[in-house]
Amino acid sequence: MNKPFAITLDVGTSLVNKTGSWRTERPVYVDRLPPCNNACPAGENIQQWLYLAEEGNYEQAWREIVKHNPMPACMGRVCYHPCEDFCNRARLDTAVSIHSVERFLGDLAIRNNWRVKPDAPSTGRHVLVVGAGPSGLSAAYHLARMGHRVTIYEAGPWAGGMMRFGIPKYRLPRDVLDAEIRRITDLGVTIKLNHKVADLDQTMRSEKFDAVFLAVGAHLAKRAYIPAGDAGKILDALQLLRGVEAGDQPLLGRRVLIYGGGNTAMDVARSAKRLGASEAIVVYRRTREKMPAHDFEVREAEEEGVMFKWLSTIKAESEGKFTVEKMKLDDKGKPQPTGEFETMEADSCVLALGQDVDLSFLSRVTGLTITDGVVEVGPDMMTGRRGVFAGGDMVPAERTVTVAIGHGKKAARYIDAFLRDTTYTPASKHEVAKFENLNTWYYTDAPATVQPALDAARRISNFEEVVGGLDESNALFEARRCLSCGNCFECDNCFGVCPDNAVIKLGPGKRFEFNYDYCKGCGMCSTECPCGAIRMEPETI
Amino acid sequence: MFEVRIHGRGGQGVVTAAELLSIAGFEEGFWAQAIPSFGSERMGAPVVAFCRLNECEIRSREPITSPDAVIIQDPTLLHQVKVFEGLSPGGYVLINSSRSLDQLGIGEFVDKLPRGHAACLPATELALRHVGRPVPNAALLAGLCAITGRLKPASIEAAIRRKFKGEVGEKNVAAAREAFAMFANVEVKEGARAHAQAV
Amino acid sequence: MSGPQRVKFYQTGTFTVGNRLLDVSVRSVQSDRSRNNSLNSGHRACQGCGEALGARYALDAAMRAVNGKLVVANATGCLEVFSTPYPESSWRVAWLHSLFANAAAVGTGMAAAMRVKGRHDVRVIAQGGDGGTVDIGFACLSGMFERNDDVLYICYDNEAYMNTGVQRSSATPAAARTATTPAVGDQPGNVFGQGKNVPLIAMAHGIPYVATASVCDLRDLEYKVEKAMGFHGARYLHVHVPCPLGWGCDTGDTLKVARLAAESGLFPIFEAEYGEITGRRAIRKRVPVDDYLRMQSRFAHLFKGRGDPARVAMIQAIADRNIRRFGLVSEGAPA
Amino acid sequence: MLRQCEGSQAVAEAIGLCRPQVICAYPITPQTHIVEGLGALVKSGALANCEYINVESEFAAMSVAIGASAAGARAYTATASQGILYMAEAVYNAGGLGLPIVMTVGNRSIGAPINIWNDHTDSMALRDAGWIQLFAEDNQEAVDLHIQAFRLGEELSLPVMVCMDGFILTHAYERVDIPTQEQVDQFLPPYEPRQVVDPDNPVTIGAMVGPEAFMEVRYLAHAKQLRALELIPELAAEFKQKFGRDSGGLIRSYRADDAETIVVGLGSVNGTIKDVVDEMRNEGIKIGGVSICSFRPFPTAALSTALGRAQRIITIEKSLSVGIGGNVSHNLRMALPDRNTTVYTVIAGLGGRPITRASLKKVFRSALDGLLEPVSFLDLNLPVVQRQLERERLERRTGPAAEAILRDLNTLPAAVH
Repeated sequence: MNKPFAITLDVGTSLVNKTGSWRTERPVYVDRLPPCNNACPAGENIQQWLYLAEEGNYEQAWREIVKHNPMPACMGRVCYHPCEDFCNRARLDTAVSIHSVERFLGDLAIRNNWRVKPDAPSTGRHVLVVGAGPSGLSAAYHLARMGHRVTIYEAGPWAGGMMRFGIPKYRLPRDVLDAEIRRITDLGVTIKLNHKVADLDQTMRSEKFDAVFLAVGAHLAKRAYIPAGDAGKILDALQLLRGVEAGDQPLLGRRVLIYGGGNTAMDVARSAKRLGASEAIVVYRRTREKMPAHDFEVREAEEEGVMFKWLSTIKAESEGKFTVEKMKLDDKGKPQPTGEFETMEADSCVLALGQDVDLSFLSRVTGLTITDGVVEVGPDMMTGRRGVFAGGDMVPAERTVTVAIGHGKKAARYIDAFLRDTTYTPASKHEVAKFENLNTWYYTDAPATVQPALDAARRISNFEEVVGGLDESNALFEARRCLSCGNCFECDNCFGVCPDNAVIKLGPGKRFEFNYDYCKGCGMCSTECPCGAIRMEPETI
Repeated sequence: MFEVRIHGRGGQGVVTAAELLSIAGFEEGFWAQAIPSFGSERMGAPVVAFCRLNECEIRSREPITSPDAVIIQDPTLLHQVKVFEGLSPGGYVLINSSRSLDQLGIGEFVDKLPRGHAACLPATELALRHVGRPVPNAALLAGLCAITGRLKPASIEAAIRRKFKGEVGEKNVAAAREAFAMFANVEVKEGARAHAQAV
Repeated sequence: MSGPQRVKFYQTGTFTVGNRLLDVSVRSVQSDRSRNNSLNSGHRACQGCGEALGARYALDAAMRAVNGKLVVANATGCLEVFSTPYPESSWRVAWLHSLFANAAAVGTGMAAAMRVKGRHDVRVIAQGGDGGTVDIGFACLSGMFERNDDVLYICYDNEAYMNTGVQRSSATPAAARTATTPAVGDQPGNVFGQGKNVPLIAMAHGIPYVATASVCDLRDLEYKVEKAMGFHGARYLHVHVPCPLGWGCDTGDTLKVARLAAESGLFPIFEAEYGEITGRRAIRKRVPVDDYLRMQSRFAHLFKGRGDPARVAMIQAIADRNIRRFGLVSEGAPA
Repeated sequence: MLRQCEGSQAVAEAIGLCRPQVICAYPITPQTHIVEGLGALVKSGALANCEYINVESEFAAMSVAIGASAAGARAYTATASQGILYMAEAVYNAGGLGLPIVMTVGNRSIGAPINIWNDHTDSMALRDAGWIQLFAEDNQEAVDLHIQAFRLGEELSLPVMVCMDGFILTHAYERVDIPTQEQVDQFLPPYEPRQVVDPDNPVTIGAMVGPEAFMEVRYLAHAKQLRALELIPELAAEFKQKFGRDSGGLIRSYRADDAETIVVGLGSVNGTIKDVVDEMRNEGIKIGGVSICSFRPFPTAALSTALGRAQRIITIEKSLSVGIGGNVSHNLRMALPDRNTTVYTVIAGLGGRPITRASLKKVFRSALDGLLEPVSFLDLNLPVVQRQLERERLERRTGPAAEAILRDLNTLPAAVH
């Protein structure tokens, strides 16, 4: 058509007008560190696996977890999920129940028998791991995936460490634990049970280990001095829990005192109920608010009928009568004795005051530094002795299973570098995605799903798992509650809200690009990005 | 050229009368021109229309100021409007009235016209009887034919039928025919002061 | 509101432009890489222009709804000026601009032409700003409604004459400062008049479909465009499109300010069929009008110094009345 | 077929034969009978495949026509007087966009004071809107010009205004030959637009054009009008060949070849002028007439030839360019370069004032005698205006002039009582 001059124009011709020249600020896509990832002791990329899970890519999601953590089914149960404490969603409604999704994925993997394979060819190097607890298993797993041969020496009859001896079955069913350990051995890791390392140097020499990772944990119960008429009435928590694990029926009696305020105290109190005690009373020197045990453990214990005696210390025992001194908190929140005493009758008392590391086998290893009963390690998890690395409860750190798993991973990376004679440099961290970076308007109101729980009456009669798993729809729901803080999740908002069509959508999984030829720098994409993945930066003039 | 001026009131069909006359003229092969001179007048206001008949093309479009015939649809206009202004000395006058020219008080004026050039016709009565509504045009145009002899009754009837289809047309034709008959009865051409009486 | 699909269980529900978890057929038009881009890049609208965005939203949705068989009449105004300076056009639809006041009538003409040419597949949209719709183009608009011509008229309401430099229109809200309603004297800004609610006036014509929408709720807007294209006869869609320049807000806050207008109740979002209200978009997180007003320098005089709480209260009363009148807060929802 | 019928009815039937596809109508005296006639044709089905839109204003009428035409339909409307001013913006727009809309203007004066009768002020007010303006001399020509107008407009992609005098033509019953559908179809092919709003081949029409191209756009519109100067006579010739009669063209001369005095007019007044020319020729005066059919484009060259050796030219103008005199004479001087011809402007017939043969003859004679003022007003009641001018000289607040004049004319009491 011969179009009338200037009256009729061809469509879409304004593309020659590059309005990008108007811009004084430019949007850039950024990746910020999600607070959950930042908080995860195991260094999991939580947001990423939630992203995969919310689309139903469960296996991919699981594989994302096991890049960092070999035991999702266990961790989904026993991790105290600091990730959830930092979850930005908590400020919107409630935190994403990350652990329950992890558990769902972990269970699914067990059910479907998903396996992992080494990611690298065999290096021919051989690493000794001492201790088959979470830290040792984690290190062994990662090293194996890196192509190294790994042998774990475990002094006890079972692998699992504190996961087995410290955590009751009702929190971590043993078939789950066994399945995840089996996945590690299937990867090629050898576990030698009942194999105590007496002389590390000798063992390394004789077996030609190229490196060693020490992860013996902290299995010596701390004791408090309690003059007792009947020493048999006082036992420690590990002793009790280990006995239960071995199938013993420790004689606790009807009325049991548990002395301590940590998670172990809760585990003991709840186990005591299951072992037939009609009264389990936690005696703690401070208040509930000051108690180190996690709130959910306390809550579940209360539901099961565990009682608490706050601001009290046990001073002595005589003929089933425990002398208890009342405490008061000073200005700094520390308990101070009051000189007021009372008497509590009980059939037994379990001390849950913490554990120490059994360092005896290291006594002849030179170069180690031991401070406050734990082995000093550098940022690379290496001890003062070259080639000897350590992690878990035996090094200075918070003593949780997840921290231990993280230590294992971290140590494995440095051990790998050590073996390859290279340097491992951790990736620099992005800035943390703050709640203020988000545009929460776009998130649907969706409070967390409540995991099913056994009712209290049924719980205390056996060691069945208390907290149930999510079914698939619930797990999806939870996964989809993730705000994807700081990282593009392809919601298309930038693509949609740009008045200048200056955002290019690259297709599924490929995110977006700005077309700076047309972007006028209005900033709408940045304001309307739900997850704070776009930053406006001044144009250089 | 034969020029007719029609006086009436809005709503009485003055314009239609001129149009009918022009159609009748056209039917007989004349060049005819009907022009209303109306505007924003409403029902009841005095209005005027013109009709020219000619042997050849009519080019001029000025209003008719010196008519050859004047039709007055409403005798009440006689004393309000200069209905006879410019009427040629040999012109014709036809008034819609059941009264006589003398009774209308214009006997003296029409006496100046040639004999038989002025008449009254109770056209509204005829219309009411035949058509059922006070539309005097058909009868008046028949009367004009009768007193002027300019057009044939058949042409008027044809024009009426062109303008009004079906029953309405026929009723108007009936009114026109009776008007003719009335003039035939009183032989208006013989008397200057003819007065067509209803039979 | 029966409205767009409300999906549960998704981290962003359906508030965002895209949602990869939805079935492709129910994803928004704007999330589609092959969307029409009816208003293309390179147009000369200001940074953060709500009208440019609204027009692309609406026309892209219409293009999808009618399978590309669309012709558009456009009134004079910002939208026309910034999109078609010779020799470039930003439009990717068959588009005609005639005059300021006549878009509705031009639309009527196009619809008549399509009918008589037997092009029953081709649908017509007429569009303009608030000036070209509620003021100068109002007569043509009403005529189009009254005849029930097969045209969807879309008004992009940015509440003043922005093209000519921010003068008051009859869509300018009370107390707003414009170039012709300065913030001086006893009655600063625009008067508290009776208002001129063209959607309600449109409803009074009894036409098949009337709706309000906002650029802050894309899915609602797309749903309404699609719904409107499902009707034949006269239809009216009134879209709230903030103007950062005229309203005095940050260019990146266009949608935010639009959202606050809706969430405060100052801009009620509803739909009506044949003169009866059939749906409303419930307020999700109700905010006081202060939140909305404070974002915009056109209302700055209401907060300067000791402020003007009386006038702010009057504006709040308008919002409250809208909420009552249109039922914008559902029972039991947090107020 | 020859018919005795009203001009408006004839025009309506002619328009119908042109197969318009969209008709937009808003009533205004004296155009109403045309659009009523068309409404009946559409309603009865006699005019098939046509949308008849009853709009709410003239502005909407032209706007609907713009939309329809741009979308590829043959569009028609009609108006008059205040109506064309009310649609003025859209009239210019259609011209600027080059949309071949045909519009009948039943010429009528423009108020205030409000007046419904004929003159040419309305068309003249829009003479520069980029439309072709054709003036019909009688109802036969009005019919014929409409048929030519569609052909002309669509060929050039320009809108065409057919002007016919209100009442004098629109309401006059005359003998008119209405062509057959076959004849019209042979002359006027279906509309093939030069630009069209079509989703299958989308374009942007009506872009904003800045200083860099606006002059060129205007020049091209001008060039199209100049092209019309060739096309109008061509179409008139083809029309004569197909329909057997002279109609349209740029101008028509009447006994002007040897005329020393030539009277120039637009529209129906030419008939009256011809009668006067005949009378005066009979008296031995070398007088003739030239009727301008195409006022836009203005037929400068054709007039230059036609006005030949005339010594004096008298334009009879039905519009007043207030403050200078006549539009026609003003334009006409462009056709008379370097000549000593005297051009008299006679403003006549404003607001329906009858233009009588007697008055014309008087004014022609006065021109022949060299007594005519360069600009004069036919049959102006001089005493009345002089009295009013005197009043205004004496007194600041004389009240409304029109009322005062009516009082002088002694017609006001009749209207009051």
